[in-house]
Amino acid sequence: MTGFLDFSTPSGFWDPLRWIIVMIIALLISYYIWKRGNPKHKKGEQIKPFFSGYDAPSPEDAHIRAGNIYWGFITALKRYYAFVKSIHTGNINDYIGWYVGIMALMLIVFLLWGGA
Amino acid sequence: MMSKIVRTQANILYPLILIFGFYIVAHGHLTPGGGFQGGAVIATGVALVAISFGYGKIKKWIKKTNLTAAEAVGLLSFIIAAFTGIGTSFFCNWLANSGLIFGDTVPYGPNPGYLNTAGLLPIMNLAVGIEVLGGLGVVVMYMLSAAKASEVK
Amino acid sequence: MLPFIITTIDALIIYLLLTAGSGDFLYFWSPEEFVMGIFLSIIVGALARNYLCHSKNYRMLNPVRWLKFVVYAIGPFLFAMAKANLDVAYRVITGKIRPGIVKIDPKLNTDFGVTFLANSITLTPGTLSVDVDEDTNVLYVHWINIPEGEEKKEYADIKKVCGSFADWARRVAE
Amino acid sequence: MRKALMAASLFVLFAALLYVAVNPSDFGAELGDHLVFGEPKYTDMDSYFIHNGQNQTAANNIVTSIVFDYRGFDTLGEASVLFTAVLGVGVVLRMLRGDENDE
Amino acid sequence: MIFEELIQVLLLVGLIITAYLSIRFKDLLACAVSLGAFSFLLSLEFYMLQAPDVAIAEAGIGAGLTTAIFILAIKATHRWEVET
Amino acid sequence: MLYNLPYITVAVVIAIGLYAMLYKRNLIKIVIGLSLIESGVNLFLVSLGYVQGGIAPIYTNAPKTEMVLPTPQALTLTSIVIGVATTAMLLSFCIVIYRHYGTLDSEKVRRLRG
Amino acid sequence: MIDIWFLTALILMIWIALSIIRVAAGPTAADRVVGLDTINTIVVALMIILSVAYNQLIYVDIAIVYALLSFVSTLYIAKYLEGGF
Amino acid sequence: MMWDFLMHNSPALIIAVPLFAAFFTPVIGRFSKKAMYAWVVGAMIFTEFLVLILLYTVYTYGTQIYVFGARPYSMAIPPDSGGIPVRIIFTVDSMSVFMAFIAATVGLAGAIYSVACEKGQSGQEKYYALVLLMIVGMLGMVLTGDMFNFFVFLEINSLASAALVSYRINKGVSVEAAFKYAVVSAIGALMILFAIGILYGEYDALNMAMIASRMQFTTLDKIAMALILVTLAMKCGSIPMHFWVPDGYGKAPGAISAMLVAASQASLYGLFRMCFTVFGLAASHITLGYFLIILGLISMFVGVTMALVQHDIKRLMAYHAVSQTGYMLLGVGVGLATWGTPAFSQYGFAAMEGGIFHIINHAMYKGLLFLTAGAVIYRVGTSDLNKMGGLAHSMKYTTIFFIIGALSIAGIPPFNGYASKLMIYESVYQFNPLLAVIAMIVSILTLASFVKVFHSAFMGPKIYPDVKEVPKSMLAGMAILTFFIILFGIFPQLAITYLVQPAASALANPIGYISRVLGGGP
Amino acid sequence: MLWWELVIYIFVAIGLTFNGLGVIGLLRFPDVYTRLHAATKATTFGSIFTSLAVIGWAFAQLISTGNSWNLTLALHTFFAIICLLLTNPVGAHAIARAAHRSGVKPKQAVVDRLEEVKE
Repeated sequence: MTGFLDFSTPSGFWDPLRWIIVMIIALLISYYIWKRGNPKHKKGEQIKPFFSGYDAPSPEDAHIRAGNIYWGFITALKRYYAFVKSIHTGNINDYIGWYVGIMALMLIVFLLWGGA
Repeated sequence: MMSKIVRTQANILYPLILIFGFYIVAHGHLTPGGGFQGGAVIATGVALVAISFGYGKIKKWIKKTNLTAAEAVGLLSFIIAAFTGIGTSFFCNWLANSGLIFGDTVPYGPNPGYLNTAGLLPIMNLAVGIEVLGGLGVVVMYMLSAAKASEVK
Repeated sequence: MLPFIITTIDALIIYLLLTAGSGDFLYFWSPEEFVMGIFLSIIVGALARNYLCHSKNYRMLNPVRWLKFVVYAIGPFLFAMAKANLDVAYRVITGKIRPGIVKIDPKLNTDFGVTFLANSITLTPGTLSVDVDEDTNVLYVHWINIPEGEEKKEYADIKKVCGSFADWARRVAE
Repeated sequence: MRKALMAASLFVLFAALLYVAVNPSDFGAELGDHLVFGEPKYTDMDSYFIHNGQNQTAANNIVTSIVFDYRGFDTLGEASVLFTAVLGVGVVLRMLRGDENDE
Repeated sequence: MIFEELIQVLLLVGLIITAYLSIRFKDLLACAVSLGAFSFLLSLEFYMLQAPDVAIAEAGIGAGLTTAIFILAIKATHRWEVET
Repeated sequence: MLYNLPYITVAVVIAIGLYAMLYKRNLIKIVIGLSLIESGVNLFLVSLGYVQGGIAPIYTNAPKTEMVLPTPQALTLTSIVIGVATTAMLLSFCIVIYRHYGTLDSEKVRRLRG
Repeated sequence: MIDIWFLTALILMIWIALSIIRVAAGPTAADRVVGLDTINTIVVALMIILSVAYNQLIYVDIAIVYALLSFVSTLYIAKYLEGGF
Repeated sequence: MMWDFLMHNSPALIIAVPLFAAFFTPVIGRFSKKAMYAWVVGAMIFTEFLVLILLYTVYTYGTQIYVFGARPYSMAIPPDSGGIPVRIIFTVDSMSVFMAFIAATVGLAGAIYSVACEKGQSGQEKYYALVLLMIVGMLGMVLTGDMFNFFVFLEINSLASAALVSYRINKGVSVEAAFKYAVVSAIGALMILFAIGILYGEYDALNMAMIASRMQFTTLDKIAMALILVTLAMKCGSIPMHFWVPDGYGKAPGAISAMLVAASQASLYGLFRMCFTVFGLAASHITLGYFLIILGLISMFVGVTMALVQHDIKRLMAYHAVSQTGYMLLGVGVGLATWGTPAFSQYGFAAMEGGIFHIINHAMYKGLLFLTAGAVIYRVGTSDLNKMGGLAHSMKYTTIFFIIGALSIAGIPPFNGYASKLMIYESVYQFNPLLAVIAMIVSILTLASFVKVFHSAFMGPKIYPDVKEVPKSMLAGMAILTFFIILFGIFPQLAITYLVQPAASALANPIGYISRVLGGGP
Repeated sequence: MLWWELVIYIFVAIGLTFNGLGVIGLLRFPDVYTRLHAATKATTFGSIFTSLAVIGWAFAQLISTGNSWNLTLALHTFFAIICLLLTNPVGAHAIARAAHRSGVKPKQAVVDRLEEVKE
């Protein structure tokens, strides 16, 4: 039952409009839940978070910089990254070398298995 | 600035190279040559006077803006000449064998060559000649200015 | 205006030289070639007038000078050139050279004259113009076989260096 | 390592280029068609140009008639390449005039 | 036509030699000179292959202007291949 | 009997150019290598069109014999002008790089990496 | 007659090949330029000879272009050696 | 009358109008800057209009051909030539016009965006002329049906792109990037020219259809195929020949990065065209297909993992461009590998559709992301993510556009990235489940890295207090691309029906292409 | 053998000889200046003579066949000679001057007046 706006995929269809309708309904429900919250709460009156007795860090310090995001992921893949970064030398000879190398490889591949 | 002898000789050679370049451009449809080759010859003439007089002097005589303008004019006339055939198709050589300017017919086979033939081709040759003259000339001038700047530094 | 006309006519002559034999107009040229030649010559004249007539010196317009030039070219010049080549052949085969750079003062005033002389010197026996003084037109000449005693002098003997060329240069160009 | 790999690939490419130039089938091997200097295999397009170019474009120089008529569009593109290069040189060397600007 | 082919053989050998020379020298100016010689010989080769249009273009653009541009670029940068 | 010799020259010249581009560390040397490759390709195109005993495809005052193929010559013309355009641009890049980096060594001209 | 022209051209070509030695060997850049200049001059002669050998007079134009333009690259190199632009 | 004229001559006019505008731009720029902006934007709008006309024509009447210089314009084969095309022929099938639409749209957005973004720079008339020439290069590459013409437009595209990459002489770094790009693309173009020479020497033809119909697939053809395909794969930025992509994309001005995406995709089009039309009838589909699939897989994975660790905003996005190119290669590669087998109609065609749909989606959202990155750099003055923060407070519209682009690239419904990715997943899953899993992992990592960008650039405390919203023309440039993202996101079937499906079927039907040119079929 | 053929042979022989001498001189001489002597003078002279042979051939053809394009051939060859004569000495002068300025000393020189001036 694919209509005009339905988007037929290899194993079914996908209707963005229905998805949007569902999303809007979900948003309405969440808005309703949010509305049921405590209306008397005001900013600045809340209790400060407790950091083992230390002061809470300022927003500037708490903001994680880009270089530190996904530190764990990168550390886990350390050897992979060491390899990949060693490839990206930034040397123009290497750029051409990769190009010529792949071309040589593909020449061999196409000469061996290229024909129909 | 090179020596006096080179400068004087460049002065003598410059109109010679120019007229020879224009000869090549104008006879592009008869003899070897054409817009690119003739334009390159003329640009080499510009390079000749540029090197013999030095950049400091030549930049007052041969202005980069003029060369750029020549290039733009050549390209515009080329594309307009190509565009005039749009009634049938883009780049249609409607002027050939039409009896108008450059519109004579040629007999088949070897012949001494007649200037008044080939339709749009001589016009395009001229346009491309002006374009290449401007383009290569301005490249040489830019490079000279770079060399001069390194000299100053 | 005069430079423009000179350059235009100059260019036209060269153009007609290049296209001679193209038709039967005036026995040699077809009318289209003539029209095209004039058109292109005017362009060249407009572009190159400040170069050909850079020195603002119109001495070379005199036909007598052209005649002298032709006489010079097929007379002393060709002879000297042949001599020069035999000389070079001799030097090449035997390897006898005694080179050095000497100074000559041809006492020429115009740029064209000194260019003329320098080119003649370069193409003729045993000499090669290396440098020229911008103000005094003194030529520095590389001489492949300096005669004994000539290197002591401040100015080399102009007759020994280039024969009668300086006179011819003066006759043609000044 | 890096240089050795480069040398190997350069060698393979050179072998391919040599294959284009010298075909083993000249020496008896069965490896298919190849180019022969001086004897092109098909010439139909070019003989069309040679035989009809003079009539159709009224130009004696067939190369010019190809450059400006049959393949005139290439020439337009090629003139644009020159224009591009001139603009590129101008853009790059404009720093020599002193108006350098940072991002 | 043996002479013509001998000329071509010599010419092609000369082309290879100048091409090799133009990357061999440490002096970039010498490389530019060799490249100029290569271009001129290439122009002659085009001439021999009956391509006069290409020969003119190569003589004018390839040999004249490219050499000039190379020399100007070397002037604006550095003459020797390995900088000390 | 000029057995495919131009093609072999083409192969050698292109290999020399590629060698320069792969192994030479000076940027201008790399541009020279590129220029060599371009010349090699031009020579290849022109020699493709050669016909044994042919003359140039120009009818002006031509003797009546076979003609060489004109299309490769037209292509080569285009290719030559493209080559000079590329060379000019690359050399101007080299000039600016030298002014900012003070070097043309490809081992040192690599601030962009990683 | 044709063979004579080709023979002449062949000998000129041998001279060119010899001049390449100077381009390769010349100790200073100026020597190489002299070699280049020699090559150019001989090539002009060779082109004129070949145009007769091929019986194609229009080929002489190439020789003229060559003679005019080879000079320019020589001048550029000389200018470099001289210094100052 | 006018309509007929435009309809018939639109393939020529699409090239002629921007070229004419480019040649005239320096002249106008000398007199008035404002007139130049109007001229450039007007030319781009007119080009877009012509592309739309061509789109309509091709969709209605089928493949169009335009023969330059022939009388009349539609006569591909002169009657006395014995059945060979002698002139340059523009063969515009649905795939070509699809790519032309992308190029013109991104070019229009880039031109409008540049008006404000490059206001302070010198040499603007050169900049705009180069922009127009670059668009000409892209359009010519995708519309032409002639090998050598393809090479010429490839050169225009490469040189103009390289010159534009170096436009901001940023302490030489951008010139370094431009040098690398120019060298690599120049050598690639020369190799393509060499391959064209081989093909010409064998078959004495330059027309793609003619070469395809005469193809005997000797060893020389295999060499030519390797040269052409590897070069085009390099030009479209697939790993491991992608090194110029982060440099070039990362250092170009904002609008140019967006247009470079479209330029790469023109090369991608060339790759597909060569694979399917020129060599497709003779070569082994399996080898070619796996060539594309493996390149695509490596590109996807390495690209996205390299993107994760970058802290330069544009370099990060450039690695994402590499990664997203992998999706297209994967989709079309699966289609190519199954071409001619029953599996093609089951899922191979759908994979091709997905890959091709991803091209337009990628051009739109990656273009949008580059434009937002350019906007951020325009206001902040640095491209280092470590020094940014809190821009959402002051650049609200840019933030919204960035969110839309980021969600779209990560494949979050209802944006367009989701639609094409869904197609690719489902069809590739049937081919080989592992590929689909890798594609999904890559998608997740993409989302992760854009969360990183969003967090460090737009969230957090205000570091730059005096930053304002970017000028209106920059927002207009972004809005054009956003419009298409939302349009194709909410109505994907629209794009599939009118753009993607005809394109994919045109690509998969080389016989039709050849017979259209050589005069057999419609 | 006609007389004009003989003339042409002689011209060609002279040209080849002098070109060869120039090249040998180019290879044998010790420094730039002396090499320039050989290269400029001898090759210019030799090239002129081979070209003169061509001109002679062209005129002979013109007389025997009456084709006007032989005149064109002769004139173009003449023009090429003029170009050679105009460019070659100046090129040699430029090289010599540049070599001297770049510090190449003339070998075996007995006197160098230019060096004295430069100080």
